[in-house]
Amino acid sequence: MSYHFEFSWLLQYYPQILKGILITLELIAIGGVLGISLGIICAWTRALGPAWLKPVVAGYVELIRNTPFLIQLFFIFFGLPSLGLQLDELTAANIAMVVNLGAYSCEIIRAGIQATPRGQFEAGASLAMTPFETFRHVVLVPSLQRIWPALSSQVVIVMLGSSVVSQIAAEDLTFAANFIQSRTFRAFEAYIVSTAIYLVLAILLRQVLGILGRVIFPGRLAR
Amino acid sequence: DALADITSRGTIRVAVPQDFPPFGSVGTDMAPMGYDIDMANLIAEQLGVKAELVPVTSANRIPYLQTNKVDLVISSLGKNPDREKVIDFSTAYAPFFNGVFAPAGLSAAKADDLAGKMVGVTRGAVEDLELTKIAPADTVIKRYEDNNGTISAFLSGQVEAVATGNVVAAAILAKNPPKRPELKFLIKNSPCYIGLNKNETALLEKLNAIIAAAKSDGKLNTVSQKWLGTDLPADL
Amino acid sequence: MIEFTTWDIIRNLLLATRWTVLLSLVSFVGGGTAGLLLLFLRISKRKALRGFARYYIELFQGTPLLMQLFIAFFGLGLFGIDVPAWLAAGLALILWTASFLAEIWRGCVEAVAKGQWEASASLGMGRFQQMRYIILPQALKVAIPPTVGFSVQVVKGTALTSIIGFVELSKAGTVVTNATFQPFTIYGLVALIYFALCWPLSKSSQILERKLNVAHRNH
Amino acid sequence: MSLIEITEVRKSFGSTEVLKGINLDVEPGEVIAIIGKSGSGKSTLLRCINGLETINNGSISVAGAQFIDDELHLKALRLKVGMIFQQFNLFPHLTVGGNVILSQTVVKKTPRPEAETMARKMLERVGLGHKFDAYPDELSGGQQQRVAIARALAMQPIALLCDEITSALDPELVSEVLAVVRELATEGMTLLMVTHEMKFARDVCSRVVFMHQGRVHEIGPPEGVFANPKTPELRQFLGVH
Amino acid sequence: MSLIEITEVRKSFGSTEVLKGINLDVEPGEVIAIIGKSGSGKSTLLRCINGLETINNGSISVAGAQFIDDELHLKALRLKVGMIFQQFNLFPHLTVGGNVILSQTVVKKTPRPEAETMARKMLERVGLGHKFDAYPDELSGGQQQRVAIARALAMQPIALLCDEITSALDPELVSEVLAVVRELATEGMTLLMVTHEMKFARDVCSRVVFMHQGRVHEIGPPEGVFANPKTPELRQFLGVH
Ligand SMILES: Nc1ncnc2c1ncn2[C@@H]1O[C@H](COP(=O)(O)OP(=O)(O)OP(=O)(O)O)[C@@H](O)[C@H]1O
Ligand SMILES: Nc1ncnc2c1ncn2[C@@H]1O[C@H](COP(=O)(O)OP(=O)(O)OP(=O)(O)O)[C@@H](O)[C@H]1O
Ligand SMILES: [Mg+2]
Ligand SMILES: [Mg+2]
Repeated sequence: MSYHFEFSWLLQYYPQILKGILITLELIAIGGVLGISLGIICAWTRALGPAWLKPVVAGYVELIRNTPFLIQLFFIFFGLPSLGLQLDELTAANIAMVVNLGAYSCEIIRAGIQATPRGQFEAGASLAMTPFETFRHVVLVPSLQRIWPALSSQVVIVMLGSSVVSQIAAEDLTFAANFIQSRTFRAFEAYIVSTAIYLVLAILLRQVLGILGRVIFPGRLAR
Repeated sequence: DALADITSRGTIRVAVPQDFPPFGSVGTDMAPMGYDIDMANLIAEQLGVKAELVPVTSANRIPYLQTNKVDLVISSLGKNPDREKVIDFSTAYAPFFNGVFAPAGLSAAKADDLAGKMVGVTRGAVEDLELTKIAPADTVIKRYEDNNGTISAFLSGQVEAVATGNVVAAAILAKNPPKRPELKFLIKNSPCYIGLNKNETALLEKLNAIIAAAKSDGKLNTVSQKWLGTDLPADL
Repeated sequence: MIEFTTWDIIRNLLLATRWTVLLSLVSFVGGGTAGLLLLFLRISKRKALRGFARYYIELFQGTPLLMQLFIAFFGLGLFGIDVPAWLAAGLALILWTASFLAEIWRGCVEAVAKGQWEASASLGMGRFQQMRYIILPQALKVAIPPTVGFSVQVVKGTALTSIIGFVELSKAGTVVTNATFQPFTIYGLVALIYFALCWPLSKSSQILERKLNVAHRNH
Repeated sequence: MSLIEITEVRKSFGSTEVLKGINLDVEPGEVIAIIGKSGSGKSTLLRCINGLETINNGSISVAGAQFIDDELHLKALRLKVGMIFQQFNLFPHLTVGGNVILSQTVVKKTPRPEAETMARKMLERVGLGHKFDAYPDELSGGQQQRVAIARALAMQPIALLCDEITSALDPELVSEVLAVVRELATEGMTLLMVTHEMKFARDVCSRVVFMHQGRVHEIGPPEGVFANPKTPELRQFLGVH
Repeated sequence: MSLIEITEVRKSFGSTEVLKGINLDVEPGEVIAIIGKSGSGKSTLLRCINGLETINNGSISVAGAQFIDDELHLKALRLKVGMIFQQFNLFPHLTVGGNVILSQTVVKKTPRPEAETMARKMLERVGLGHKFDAYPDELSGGQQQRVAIARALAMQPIALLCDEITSALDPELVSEVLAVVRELATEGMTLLMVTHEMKFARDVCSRVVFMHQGRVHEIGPPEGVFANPKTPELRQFLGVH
């Protein structure tokens, strides 16, 4: 092999990489928390909500799940300004993440709600809880617990997918890699380093979500 | 020896842009065209071989070269010391007049006036390298993946100004957009170079000879007239 | 500058869609085969094979597909192996698809009752025979909806092959945008074509799932 | 006026009529056993009283308030009538204490400390004070069912509906649950229970209702019903010839 | 030499020893009932004989061949010894006929027509010749269990292991399965069965094994074991005082 790997640029560019990692983490933290919250609201609507809202949510979910994330990102960043809504690239990226994860987690969480034994709804009802109170206090947590592994995987997938936000100049980890390679022409080194960091982030994220799951769901599920 | 390979193969493989008009874009049949493409054909012609054009992006053009998937990169490359450590550059083959453009309302006569302003550039392009050098520290430079991102960002108002080639700005103007980019100031005439792998002295010398010849016999000037609408500057 | 008519735009996008479809098919068929192999490793009795499959899946699910494509194309080139773009794209997509399908299918295999393994074992079947005649036919039924559902991700994933030079649908969108400066029309069309490709897949996955659930209740 | 008045109640699922005109009045403090073959409509009747099913015809009133199917009336009704299920239906994500506290704080807006005091009291009453912080899956079936009883009692209902609450239990665990119910009965709680425990029904209940094909086929004090079944259906059900 | 020789077999799951040195010789044609409390290791013993569990110590040999844990020996063993489970474990994606044919063609490489003839014969034998093309979920539990027996018999084993094969059946279906087993016994099949049907064990078996805490606690002909239990544990298990 004639190519000589050379990582000395790491010394000069590590602030960019650190910043990139932080922004990627910020994206997934905000996207994760708000996206799953949105997913819960949508899942409730689709499973138990008012009839007129169901098709609206269904349309949103189908639209997002069947088009590439990049195209959604472009519409939010380049398209919304023409409607008078100017967003900076980080906000746009965050919104795209939330909207994307919201649609995916909606479907996952809905499956969890539908797998809830009927008896849980009835027990809630017979204790005089309203349907919403039953959902909020009785159904929701076990449903999330049931689908937590699937949800965790989706969060990791969305985190890896977030690499395209660099296209609207959001300075995430991929942006850092591209920036460095555009200055130094050391694309291999830049991509290898960023790939390794993504792998570590993915593994860590999975671990953190696993631990988080054990903390927020202490009881075991009824079969 | 790359030059020998090229001659024995009978084709020269050249990485060209397809998202950077007028240096490289596509026609309605999706075939590449532009200054860089004409340059590639010119070189092939002079070498007596066929040109094989490989469309590339700013992210992958150098890996193509390094993994020997192409022989040359003619992709409006700018030069800097870091880059020179990795690949070799020919003499300049094209001028690049780049400047900062903005709507009429914004006043910026020189680089220092960009303080606190938001300027869009295409990541890794010549103007990115130059603007990064001369802009004041508190200028916010937004670097988009490709030219399209930069222009869209300008047109949608995501940035107040763009640094780009004047031909690019002219192309935007021709479309009669809501925001009309006006030249505020020229950054620097920083020409484009052909990139090739290190230690290919024979090829490099041959290239430089071809470029020099094309400059003197007016062929390069024709290309410039065709795509940039002006004569080659004398100092190139 | 050359003017693109609306028809030019649509024609070029549709031509590029052929690549999207072809790449999707290749990754799906190849990824399915490789995924099946990987599934066998993943549930093998041999610890080393299981471990290999686990790390493989961890690696391919834990890194961006974009980077995998880059490394498959250029990384091998660094070692002097000249991989043509179609092979690299196919390879990376297949390996990536396999890692997800193997994991999806493992869940389906584990959903088959333990008694089925034991009953077939006590009839003298070997592990491969058990898989072939008893477990897979039952797992297959459960596996169809999530598998079809995942194919949507594959279709969208092919967009990333532009990094190694494929002018498929989304790359064609970018290129045409650069020649026309009409991002909204073109990205709108691109989104529409993706939707037209993906939505039938999503929908059929949902319908299959519903059918299966009904079938289950009848048992 | 009776505590629970069930008048001409009819209930259909689709085209099959499951309750075909039920009349039953329950006085305060009565303990009523409902017996009958599988499919005779016992569970459906209890579920109608608790508003888990809407009736097609007739009326049900509890403590003078008629049952109307809107959120407000339903809530008022369910505050008066508790229900316990065959499958326990404890909330798996909450501790035993949490299970008993939850509906008090959510529905009655009882402040948390008071709700907790009440929860401890009710858990003591079913003999499970020491399991306050355990999760449901750490308990035996009998213990889970007793928690379910405590959870219902904590809402201070005036009547309790029990649907085969010992059927899902291993034989050795049945008696601990029945002991709790027996105590409730002696303390004067109004109870309507579907049960297959004939001996228990005979010992504890004031009246026995035999349901057959969606109707109250025979009704009376246990001595009468068990010793002198009048109809051939009840005789067959009891296995006396 | 006995048909099945079990010598000093020990089996642990993790740190708990479930079989603590089992010795048992079974002669050809013997019908042996294994009884004992839940958890005493009955199922584990059968599963060890069939190689579904690997033993930690001791030896098991069937028809002179010692049990070794590799695929080839396992297969040879399982061709000699069939097993029937409490949960039937029919293959739901195959017809009844398919269930009985499959292992013959796959394992023994019997040509399909012969395998089919054998399948029909065995299904006739358990009284289900007419269900050849039905799917398992169209059959009652008793019929399913009889198919499972036919499936095992089609492999022409020299012995059959039955683990509580009637426990998952509704009471009215138990007798049809036991009738089939009784017939097998009279035809001279060697049978090892875990069962709770004491009357059946008394009538049909040549010997009864009482297992207690992982050991063969008492063994003998049914008359002896049932009429004169020697150990207090067996007395307690049988409910005689
Ligand atoms: N949600 C429902 N939809 C349709 N039919 C139902 C529904 N619930 C009950 N039924 C039917 O109503 C009839 C009475 O059911 P119910 O559960 O009240 O009987 P039961 O007396 O409680 O029987 P068991 O002793 O088996 O619990 C049955 O035939 C049952 O199939
Ligand atoms: N796979 C296993 N892992 C761990 N422990 C096991 C396993 N299988 C069985 N055991 C334990 O081994 C002991 C004996 O189990 P076994 O199933 O042989 O009992 P059994 O006599 O068949 O009881 P039953 O009458 O309930 O079927 C039990 O304590 C059981 O918990
Ligand atoms: Mg019932
Ligand atoms: Mg057992």
